[in-house]
Amino acid sequence: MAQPFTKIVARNIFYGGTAFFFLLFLALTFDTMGQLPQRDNRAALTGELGPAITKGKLIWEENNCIGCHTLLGEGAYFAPELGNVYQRYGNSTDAIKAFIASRPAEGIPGRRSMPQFNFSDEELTAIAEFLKYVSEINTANWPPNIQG
Amino acid sequence: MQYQSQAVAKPYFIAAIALFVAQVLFGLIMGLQYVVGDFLFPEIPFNVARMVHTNALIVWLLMAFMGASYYLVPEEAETELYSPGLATLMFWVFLVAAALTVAGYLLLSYSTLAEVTMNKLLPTMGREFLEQPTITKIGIVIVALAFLFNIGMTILRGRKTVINLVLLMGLTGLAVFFLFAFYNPENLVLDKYFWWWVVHLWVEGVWELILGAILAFVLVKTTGVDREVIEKWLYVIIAMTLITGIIGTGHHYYWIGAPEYWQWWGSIFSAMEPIPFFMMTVFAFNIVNKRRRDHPNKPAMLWALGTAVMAFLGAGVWGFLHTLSPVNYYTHGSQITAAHGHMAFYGAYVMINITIISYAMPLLRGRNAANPLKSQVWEMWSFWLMTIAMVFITLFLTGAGILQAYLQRMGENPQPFMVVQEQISLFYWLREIAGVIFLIGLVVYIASFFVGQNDPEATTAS
Amino acid sequence: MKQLSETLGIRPCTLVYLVLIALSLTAFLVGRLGFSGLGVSLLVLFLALIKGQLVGSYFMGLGSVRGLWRWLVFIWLFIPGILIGMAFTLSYQ
Amino acid sequence: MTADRSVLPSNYPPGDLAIWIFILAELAVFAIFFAAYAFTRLQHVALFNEHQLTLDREAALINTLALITSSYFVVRAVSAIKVGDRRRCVHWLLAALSMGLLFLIVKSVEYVQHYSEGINLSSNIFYMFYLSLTFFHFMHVIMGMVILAAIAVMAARGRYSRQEHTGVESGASYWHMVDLVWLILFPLVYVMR
Repeated sequence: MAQPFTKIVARNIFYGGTAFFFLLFLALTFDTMGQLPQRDNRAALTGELGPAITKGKLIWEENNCIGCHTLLGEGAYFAPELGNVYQRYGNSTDAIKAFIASRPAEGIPGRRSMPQFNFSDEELTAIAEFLKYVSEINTANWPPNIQG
Repeated sequence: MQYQSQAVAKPYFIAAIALFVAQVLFGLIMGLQYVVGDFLFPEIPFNVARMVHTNALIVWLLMAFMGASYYLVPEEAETELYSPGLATLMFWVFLVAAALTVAGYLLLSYSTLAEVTMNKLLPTMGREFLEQPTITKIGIVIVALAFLFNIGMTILRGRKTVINLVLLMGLTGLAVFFLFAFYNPENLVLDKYFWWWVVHLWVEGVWELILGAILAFVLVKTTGVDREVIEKWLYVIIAMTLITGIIGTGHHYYWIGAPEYWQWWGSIFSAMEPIPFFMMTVFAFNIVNKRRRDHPNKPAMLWALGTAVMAFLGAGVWGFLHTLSPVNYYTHGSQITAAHGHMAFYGAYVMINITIISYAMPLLRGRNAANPLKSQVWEMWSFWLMTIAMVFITLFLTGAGILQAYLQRMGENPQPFMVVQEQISLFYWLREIAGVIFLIGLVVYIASFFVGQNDPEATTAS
Repeated sequence: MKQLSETLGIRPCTLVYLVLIALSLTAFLVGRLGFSGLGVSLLVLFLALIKGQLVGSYFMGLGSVRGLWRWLVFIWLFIPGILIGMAFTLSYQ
Repeated sequence: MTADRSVLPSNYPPGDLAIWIFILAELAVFAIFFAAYAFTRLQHVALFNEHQLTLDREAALINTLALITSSYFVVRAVSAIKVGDRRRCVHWLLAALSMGLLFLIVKSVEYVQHYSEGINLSSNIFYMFYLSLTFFHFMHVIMGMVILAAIAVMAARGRYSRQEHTGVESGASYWHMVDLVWLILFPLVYVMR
């Protein structure tokens, strides 16, 4: 006698399994949302520098920084990780600002170079504060070392 | 071609291939910029080339999915398309929107593009793969809704096969999860958490339903195996895909600020993600072995089997390589990720789209079943050129990634990013050479549409 | 006649049910009375594997199946069982 | 014909192949989870031993007995439909469902207790495993009950007979799997130390 194997059962397992695991995913997401306040450094967003950080994120997005860099490991792999750049630059927002401001407009012959974005000082501060905020997110000790 | 309205698929397929060419060309530019840092700087900076590369990929895959749907849904439903006019109109809307967006990327600076398109009203730009201006995103939603309406109405009034239903579920999921592209909170962790609901739940979720449906359709048509058998295995495979893939999203939540239990949930479930791909490979080969006839369109069969194998290798094996959290700790955001991305996208989604194009195009061009022999030979050459080139691209990037992880993250003296990049440049050169071969394969593929067109159509001996 | 064979068919399962209850109570008492130590842990694990095998063979009906399916539950119990046993043994080193 | 099958060894397990593929996948996940628990415990023996004592073993025992009993009831339901006794099949399935419900209630009480103590997935690695494993299993009990309920309804509507009862066997196999997993989970998480 052959093993019974019907389309109806296969279909029900597809629907049932999908619903089951999606609900489980929603349950875990619900728990995650409850835990994030302890991890995601959201206090910084409501603090004194909150508006600067928000503006920094917008500048980060509107200049497509993710098109070359990674941030917490996500993005392009052409330029260094920036999730911990604040620590790499000696816990200094000024060092970050100085680096961005000093990029040569015509690039560096033969080498990868960051474009010159001609940011104002206020914009530079916003980006640096955004990167500082990111560096204080609890990322389970990633990256493994300061080099990112 | 059994229904007149299936013809609307043709422009979609042609535009998809054109965008595929653009994608590969910009890929080569990026590949060269990896080793010749100032190439085309500052005219086309790396980030712009990358945007064109990835966005062209996404748009052409979507175009081809739509073309595939317009082709196979009427045939499955055994009725004409609900509105061929709407389908053609949406084609032009989509194409113009895509062209304008790419022109915007290339001609304007990204910040100017953001300003012109009023990103500040609803900031959604500047996130990986979702770089499109908000207005383009809204356009995509409109096109997707019109498309779903058209397809849905066709299915509603026709025969409701499993292939059509699974395809419709996949396409609906695609549209629904894209809505998370409009959610961009200032809190970076939340931003990233739900960004993956678009990206992961697309490529490791609903897109696989589309893939499964298209593959099943081509197998039903080319092998003559009983539809009942193919459909029940389709259900089992997509069930396994979603069972492992939904919680598998957790493998993106290890290091972005989410709670640490995701390291366990993500590792365990994504370790099982190769299973559905393996099942798909076994399934495809079994069905082809059980074939009741020899279809004269050999390349379509080759692409179908190629999809099953390469999706397993790229998405399954290369995904598993770095999905366990202790491994991912060192490989996250390295060239390993790029290696996996390349082979998975090529193996799963590029190849399935070429499969349906390969099957449908001869029919759309008025042939009985297949292209002339010479054209088929060229197409099969292109298959091997592109596939082998992609295998080597993946291998070289994997080599680069292993070295990168070791030198930058594991060794005694971790070295800075740029220093490491210099040391692994040999791999990037090799990758670029493989990329050129890929381009040659693509040229051969396009040539296969033109060679031997006046020869008689290929037939099988049987 | 058929009726009889079916009635007989349930009797081993009833017996298995009683054994499962007894083994569960044993495992519970071991925990309750505060027994601990490697030997006790491994005994509890062993009893659990026996219970699993009984469920597989009699309740799931794999005991009367030929081929690889017959061993499904056994293999499923065996591999984690060995790993768990190993990990607990190591934890006493 | 039916009698032959119960005497002669068969080549296939009872129920639909699709449900067995599903069962295999589920068992694989649990097996990995169990091994992960055991080896993670190895690095945190004191922590695991300490917090294991906060679990309610009486509740777990009640749940073990509930699941074994319900599994046995399902065996009776299958055996009833095999002789074509639909009414008794439905009754046994309802009895099994009530045992499942008992499990859900007891486990929920435990969860409420943990919740009021502020224990969650992020409290520590032991509770992470304890809650993950038991909650994942908890959801399987719900899933199994949905399947059993659907089968009970269809049995009541006369969908199954002495000749054709694959659906009952499929559901029964899934439910036994849920029971089987708990039989390992219970000693591993609650008792072994």
